[in-house]
Amino acid sequence: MTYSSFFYSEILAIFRRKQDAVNALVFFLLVITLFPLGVSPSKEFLQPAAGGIIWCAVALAVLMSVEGMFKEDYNDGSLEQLVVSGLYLPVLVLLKLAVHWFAIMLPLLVLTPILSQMLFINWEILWVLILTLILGSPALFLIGTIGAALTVSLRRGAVLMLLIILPFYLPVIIFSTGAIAAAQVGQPYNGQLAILGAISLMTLTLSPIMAAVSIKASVN
Amino acid sequence: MAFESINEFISMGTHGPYVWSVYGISLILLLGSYFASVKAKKNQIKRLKQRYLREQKS
Amino acid sequence: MISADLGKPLHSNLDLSISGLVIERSERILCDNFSCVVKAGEVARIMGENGAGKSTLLKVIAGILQPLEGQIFFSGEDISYHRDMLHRELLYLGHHAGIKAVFSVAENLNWYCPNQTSDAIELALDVVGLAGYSDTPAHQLSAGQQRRIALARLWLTDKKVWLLDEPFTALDVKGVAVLEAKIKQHTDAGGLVILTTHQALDDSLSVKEIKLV
Amino acid sequence: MNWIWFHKLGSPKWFFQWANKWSKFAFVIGLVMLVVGIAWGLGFAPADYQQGNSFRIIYIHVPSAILAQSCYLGLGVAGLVSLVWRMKMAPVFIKAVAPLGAVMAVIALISGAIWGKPTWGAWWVWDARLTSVLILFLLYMGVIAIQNSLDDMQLADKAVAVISVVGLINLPIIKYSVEWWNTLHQPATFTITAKPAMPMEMWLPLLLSTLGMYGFIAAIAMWRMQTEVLVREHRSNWVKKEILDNGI
Repeated sequence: MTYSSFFYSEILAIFRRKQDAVNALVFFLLVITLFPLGVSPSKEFLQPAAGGIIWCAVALAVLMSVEGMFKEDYNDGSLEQLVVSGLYLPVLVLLKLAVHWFAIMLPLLVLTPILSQMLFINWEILWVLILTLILGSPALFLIGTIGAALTVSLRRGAVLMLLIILPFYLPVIIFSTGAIAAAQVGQPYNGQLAILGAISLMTLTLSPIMAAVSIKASVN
Repeated sequence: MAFESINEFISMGTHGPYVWSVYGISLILLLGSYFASVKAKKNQIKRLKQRYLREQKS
Repeated sequence: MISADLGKPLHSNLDLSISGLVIERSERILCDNFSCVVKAGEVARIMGENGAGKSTLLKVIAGILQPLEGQIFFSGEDISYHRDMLHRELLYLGHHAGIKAVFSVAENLNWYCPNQTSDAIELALDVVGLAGYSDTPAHQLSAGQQRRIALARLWLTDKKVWLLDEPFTALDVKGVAVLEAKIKQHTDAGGLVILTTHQALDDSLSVKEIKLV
Repeated sequence: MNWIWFHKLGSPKWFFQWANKWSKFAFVIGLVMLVVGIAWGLGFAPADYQQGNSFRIIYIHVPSAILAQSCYLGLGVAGLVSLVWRMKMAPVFIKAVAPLGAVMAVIALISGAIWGKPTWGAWWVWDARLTSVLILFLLYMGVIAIQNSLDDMQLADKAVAVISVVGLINLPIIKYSVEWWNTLHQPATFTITAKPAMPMEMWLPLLLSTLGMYGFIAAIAMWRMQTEVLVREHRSNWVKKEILDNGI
């Protein structure tokens, strides 16, 4: 096994399991639909709330899709094979995450312009929304991986994973929606974007290692 | 003493119910933690003692 | 990689020694103060009752499980905490052999052995009795056939240390003979094999029995 | 610097005997300070000129809030020690302290909410301090949940260590983000505890009750850790000897 053969096989696996990515997207759409139906379809509610609605939906959709990231590998024994492969496990985790990020986030980013019209987001604000998604979503994936790796040996780990990981998503959600809210009232939002980038970078250094520790503890 | 009388101390101006309910709930929670922890330790010691004595006999 | 220039296999000095290993699994001591040495050219067979911890011992050697106490040395180096050195030379096949259901047979082998040509892969599949299956998705195969995909890796690898958990279960009489021949070839070339099996092994192999009680 | 104490702390036997000696001491001192501090605060400290007597809730609210944070800090450090040095006592510490931290967070939340009623006129206000204690409580529940869900002890120990370390690094970010969020949504709110220059008669009992709470929780934590040591080391000879000979 080499890094490139692993990377290629991950792309292939994602491609073969397209339905998983589609499920995440549909889930994302469903969560967003809940708000106009559950609270109010009026522009007065949706326009200021749009950033928060989209970000909550993204956080949940990412959690749902990351949760199953190691499940199949765990069940068929390939996770063990990764541990004994002699390759550096954090790098493998990172490669896997990169593939997942592209598979989930690219379609989601394509979808946002359409959604932003449904939630009455102006075109100028849309740009900020997309920037927060690009800068903040890596942190969601990276933190989520730790939870996925910890709960992979559990038959019903999804709720547990939600419980332990969601609190760590709060800063990302706060600063993303903060940037969007600031843009909506015409204030500068560079600071929030910078913090989002910083959080993503910080988790980039920490969480592959933590996920690797968790994977090693989980395979037995 | 910041209060003139016992009644005043208990009523705390108009804030008595708030103050005393906070301290009451806290007392229950703290005592609960204390007794639960002490009892858990006692039970574990008892369990181990029985087990060791049983092992010694056999 | 066998170096022809030197006239002898590389790593012929390689050995794996275990000293004072204590393994605990769910509140039960499986291995108490267990020691053994396996040298290059040897086949070590771990013996023991069902549930004695044969697979667990293999996993501990592979570094998948942590022992409670004890050291493992690989060619003299202490690898108790960091198995990287061993992993570079290790091929481990466990109960679940890491075959991905969504991949075809050839894709599964390509992933593990990326440097092999498709001819080599076809040949290996032929040996384990999966000729003509290379494009079949693995989930369409039986559990036994899936195990044989994993076994095909033995013909495609240059790793020196093999840890095999029940490698013979999915094979028929002919397959067993072929695999035994492969193991012999591997040990003759200076390789090292540790395996668990219920089956009696062929006499031509120099088998060292390791008893777990 | 002498590191022997550090290595000794890693030994369950040494810890058990050390805790036998010191836990009662910590408990008595802590309890006395806690009772004196709270009695002083309730009966003798002056009432707040703005909030009146509801201010006296501070003598339980602040100690428990501080303890909730300190326990989480301890969890994070223990998680780090557990991952890096594989010290046996670190997971024991996490397992024993996490529920105590959760109780402290609950006390801080309840007292904050009840204090909020006379101060803000509402049981709950999304104030930065209350919100971050709420999140802290959720973090504790996460640690406890994963501890209880994983049957394999080695995995559970690793898992709580990982989550504690991640939490330790994230806690400042969470706190900062919540404060920033709070100023964004509620400019210049009247926060209940952030007061400029508290007079000595108010501050001293607060210090006493906080220190007392530390002692009280430390003693309970030691007992819980001892229990956990007994569970984990029940096969070792020293536990057997300790229990049969000393009849502890």
